[in-house]
Amino acid sequence: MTLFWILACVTIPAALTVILHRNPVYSALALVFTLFQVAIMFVALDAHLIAFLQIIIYAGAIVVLILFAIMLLSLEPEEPGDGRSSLRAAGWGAAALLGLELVAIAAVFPDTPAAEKPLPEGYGSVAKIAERLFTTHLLPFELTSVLLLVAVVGAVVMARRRTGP
Amino acid sequence: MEVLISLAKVIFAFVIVLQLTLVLLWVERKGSALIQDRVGANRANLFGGLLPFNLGIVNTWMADPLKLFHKEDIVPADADRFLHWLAPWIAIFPLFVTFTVIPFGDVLIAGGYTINLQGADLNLGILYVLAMLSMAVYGVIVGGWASNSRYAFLGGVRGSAQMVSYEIAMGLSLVSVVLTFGTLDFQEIARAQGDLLFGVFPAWGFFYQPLALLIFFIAGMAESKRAPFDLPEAESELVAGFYTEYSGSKQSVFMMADFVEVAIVAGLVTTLFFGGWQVPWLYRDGFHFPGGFHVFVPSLLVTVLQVLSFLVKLFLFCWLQILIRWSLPRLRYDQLMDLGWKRLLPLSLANVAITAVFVLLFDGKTVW
Amino acid sequence: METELLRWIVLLPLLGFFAGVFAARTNRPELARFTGPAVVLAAFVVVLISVGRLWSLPADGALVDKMFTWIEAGPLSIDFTFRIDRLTSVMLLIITGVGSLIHLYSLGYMDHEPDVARFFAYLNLFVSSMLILVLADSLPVLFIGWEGVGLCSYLLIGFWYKDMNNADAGQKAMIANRVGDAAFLIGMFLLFWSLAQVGTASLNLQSINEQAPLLAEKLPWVPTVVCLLLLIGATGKSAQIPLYVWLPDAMAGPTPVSALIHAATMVTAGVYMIARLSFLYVEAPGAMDVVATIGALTCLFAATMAIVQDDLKKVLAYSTVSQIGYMILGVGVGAFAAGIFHLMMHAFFKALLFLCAGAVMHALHGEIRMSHMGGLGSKMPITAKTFLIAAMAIAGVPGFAAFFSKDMILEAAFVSGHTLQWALGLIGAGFTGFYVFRGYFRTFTGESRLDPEVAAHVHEMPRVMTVPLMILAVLSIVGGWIGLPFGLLWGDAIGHYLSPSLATPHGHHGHPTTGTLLFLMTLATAVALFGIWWAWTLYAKSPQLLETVYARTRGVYTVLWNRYWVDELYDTLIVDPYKRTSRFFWKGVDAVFIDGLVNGVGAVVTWNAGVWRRLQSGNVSHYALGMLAGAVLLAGATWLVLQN
Amino acid sequence: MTEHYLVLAAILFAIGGLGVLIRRNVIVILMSVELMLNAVNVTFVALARQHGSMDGQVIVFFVLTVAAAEVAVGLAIILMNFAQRKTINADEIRLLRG
Repeated sequence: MTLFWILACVTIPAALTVILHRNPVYSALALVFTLFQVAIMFVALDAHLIAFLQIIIYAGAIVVLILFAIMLLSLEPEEPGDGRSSLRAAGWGAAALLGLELVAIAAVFPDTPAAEKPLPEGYGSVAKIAERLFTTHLLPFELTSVLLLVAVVGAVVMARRRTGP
Repeated sequence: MEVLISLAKVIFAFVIVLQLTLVLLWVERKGSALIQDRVGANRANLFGGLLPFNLGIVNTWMADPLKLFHKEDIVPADADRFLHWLAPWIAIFPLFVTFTVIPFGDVLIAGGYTINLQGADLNLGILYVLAMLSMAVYGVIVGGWASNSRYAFLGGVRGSAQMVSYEIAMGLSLVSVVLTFGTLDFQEIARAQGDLLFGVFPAWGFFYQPLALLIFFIAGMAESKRAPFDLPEAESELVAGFYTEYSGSKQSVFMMADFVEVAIVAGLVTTLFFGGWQVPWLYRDGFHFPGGFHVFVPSLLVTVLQVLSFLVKLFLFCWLQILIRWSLPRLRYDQLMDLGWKRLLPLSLANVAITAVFVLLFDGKTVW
Repeated sequence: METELLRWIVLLPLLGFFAGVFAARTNRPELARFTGPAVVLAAFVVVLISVGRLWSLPADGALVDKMFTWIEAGPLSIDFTFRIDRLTSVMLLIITGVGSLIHLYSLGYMDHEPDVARFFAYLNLFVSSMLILVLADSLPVLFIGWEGVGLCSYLLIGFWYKDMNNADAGQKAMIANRVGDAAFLIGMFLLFWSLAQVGTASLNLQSINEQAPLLAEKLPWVPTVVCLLLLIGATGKSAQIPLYVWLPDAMAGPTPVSALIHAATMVTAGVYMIARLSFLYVEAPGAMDVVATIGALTCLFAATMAIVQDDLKKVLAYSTVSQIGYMILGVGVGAFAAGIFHLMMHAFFKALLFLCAGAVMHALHGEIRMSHMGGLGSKMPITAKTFLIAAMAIAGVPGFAAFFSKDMILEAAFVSGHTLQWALGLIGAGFTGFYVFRGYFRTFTGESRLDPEVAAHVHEMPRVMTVPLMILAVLSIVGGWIGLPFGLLWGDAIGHYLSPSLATPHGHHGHPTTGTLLFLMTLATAVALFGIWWAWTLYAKSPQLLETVYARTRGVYTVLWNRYWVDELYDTLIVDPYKRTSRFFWKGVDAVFIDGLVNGVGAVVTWNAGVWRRLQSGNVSHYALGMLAGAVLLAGATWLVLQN
Repeated sequence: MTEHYLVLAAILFAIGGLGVLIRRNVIVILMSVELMLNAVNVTFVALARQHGSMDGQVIVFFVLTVAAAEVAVGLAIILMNFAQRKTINADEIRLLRG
């Protein structure tokens, strides 16, 4: 439980930094930090494999790409609030409302028995997850490979320097 | 007591790394001198020149660090001061914690305790290593960006692109190793290599996965950004790459990160492909040579031998990397990318496929 | 008995098909020249092994190979199963045995054909489909083969598709078969529906045969309707009245194709199907009478057309229609075994006739008009002798194949009281003797009417072509001895062999006396010999008579020469109205009504979009706000629901 | 325990949504979307643990893959857009307005 409170106290400011910091590089680094915290949450929730994948894929690859893009574009820090104050206000309002509602739902969520069931043997292990992945979820798994291929081809085609007309 | 033992193990792993960086610093200077037919570090000397020769140990182990840590820390104008300070620590922290999962010996049974000689026994060790190594890229890219210098920035971008690219081939080569041994746990992999092939040879990973060894070693060297893959810090083009604007202790931390990475690559190669702490034909109760010849060795001594064996192999592979660094010319950037994406990646993919077929054919058993 | 052997009978030719496609794609004719005949021979060997195993079982035993469940939907459950019983074993031996001989013959016949790989690929696919047809354990699986052979027939008729006539002939076959297949499908659906009413819903052949009496008892009209619908299917595939028109045109294909598909195997599928469902057919005596009548009519009708044809292959084509008419007559009068017996004999002598015709064509560089032949016997002795044997076999010269089989059918027709049909068949027998010997004399004897240039190159065929001819010739002689009359020696061996697989018709007709049988046999033989004698008189002994006969029968001749104008009749009755209706639907319904509908929908959508597009500001944040607002509403609703 | 994580995930999700709304930098918007995805992932893993079922973790695996594909394509679009129009301001990218 202590771990949770520490995580909560660190994650929320980090997440706020992501969306509020004017310098996108800081946003990205804060995002990495947030993702790390989420990975630790996964470990605490007995999802070790997912935690490592989170770090390898999200922190190790995705955010690096984002950071790359930010640096290549050499962006100036964003000046706060010019001419879209109504949208900002609406955004704050909607997000706050949504957050409140979700918290309220989580608090009254019916399907949360007080005593936790003991976890099955090998819960969250590579073998068990792989078993689910290659039996019950085989079709989506195969489809992800198609998705990735499409994404790779799409990204390459778009990012390629145009030659000719 | 348990906590103390764990702490001792982590500290031991940590000490190995720190000491190794010092030794490597010395080897790098004196060894390169040897390779290039120079004298090398020979100024400061202990005992006022009582010895007939100077190994340069004082230079490299005391004078250099002292100098580095006392130099003025210069932060360029317009640099992002916070990130400039943060970058070296981002670079070195994941590397330090990586070494804790590499086992340096089998279990030690002493005083009623069974101690697993491994900093932290994690059953997803290989994933952990991949995760931590993928974090190291942030030090480079943030350091390069925060310096507000073109050289540094270019070095940072080069470095991160290089590391992200080679991570893939590295991860895939590890996949075939994982397929071969059927586990992600370093200690189990090391133990599995205690078997014998044909009853004679030690069943080291490199017999099963020579191609993976090659790919992993090359990719590992590229990950540590050392020659011939030192594009991010290419002196002749980028001054010193991503740490051009670093000086003093911060710069020394970056250098240390390099050496730690060398040590990690050596440690991984040792553990995955060369039996880790295994000594050929040495078991808990002594040597069993092929042909039924048996020599008794006390259990404690066995452990000592194992740790020694690990350290010797570790050092050998560190030396091999330094040797390569001082022998081979630097690649061009397009050659680097070419090697990573068009050679190593397809090769490692093919290796995974072939390994998978073999594992299926032999029912996951190492029947050779 | 369960065995996994049977699937290989089908798979081997299928593999040959794929090899052939590969060879055609990569231009390696040698590969197809090897695999094409080899796989069929291999299939023949597997068939021999399987039949050997079948013979070690009790008489009503069967070999079964269940591969997988093909369709599983509610009460409908169809297994993809192959099954060999005694009836199937006869068919298998014919298909793979005669098929192997024809494949070997094709090696020589298609020697100069550049596209030989495609030829063998189609031929193998055909063999594979035909084997599925006879091995099938249920009607839908049988239908796969049924359609497969139709497809291959289409492909092979139009093999030389660069000539428009050949392509048209292929289409004609396809369309005529479609009509029959539609009826077949309706019959199959009706059968399934009615079985679901009275018993176990199933399309398994065994199950259908077992439930046939029950069906006839509960829903008496069903067996008759189903049998008639299936009969229409059979008339399409087996070229009977009214759907026979495609077969004479089908001679456009290479001659080995005519031998294999349009003589020995595919066209007999209808006969096989009726025999297979004999237990159902015997429950529908009315339908049986229709079957017998159609068979007898076709038999005579086609034989009359055969006597005037100039094209040797067309003679044989009409002869095939006529001979299948005998088989249909046989199964129609309840003599299923006799029908299958004649089917088997026909496979031997008709394949032989076609192969001889092919040899002649090959020697004359594609010339097939008999008015341009004559006197070939001396130059092609083996071909001439084997043709003569086949002609004697088909005409029913005593001791030869059709003497026994055709006689058995006519006997059964007479004995079962189908006197009219018997008479038609009897007259047909006379015509048979006439047209086939007319063909023989015009081709192989008398004066040579060849082009001198062509005549110089006439030569006997190579071994690879003559050996199959000789084997078939031997079979045409001795084949008939498996069904001897009057209990001579082993008696009616084929009938006894097939009896466990076939039904016996209801109603007892009593055993005819030996004297009656002897009289019938003598009569049939006399009629046939009269036909032969008449052909000999007109075409060999005194050709000058021909002019006189021709002058006296000019009217009849014109009718026959124009094939009773049946094709023209079909054009007027069906094709032209169909074209006019299509044109109306195109110009009237499609262009005005449907296009207007489509364009109208488009116009409405365009107008509507013009109204709603104002919502799209193009700004991502606005969309995101909309999404988030939706999420807020949803979450609020969820919360309210959960609270209560 | 599970409720706590669910609440935390809800807050993270709201923060991500807020980021999408108030920022104009497309890349930051992309990062905010990643935050939202992660919030959902936490929910999945927490509930998976609650029920002792691994399907929640498997779904996270798929989310990771989708996120990787999304970022690769998204960044390519952003870079190409920047190369042609010299902007990554979401307010200025509105070619698709009706």
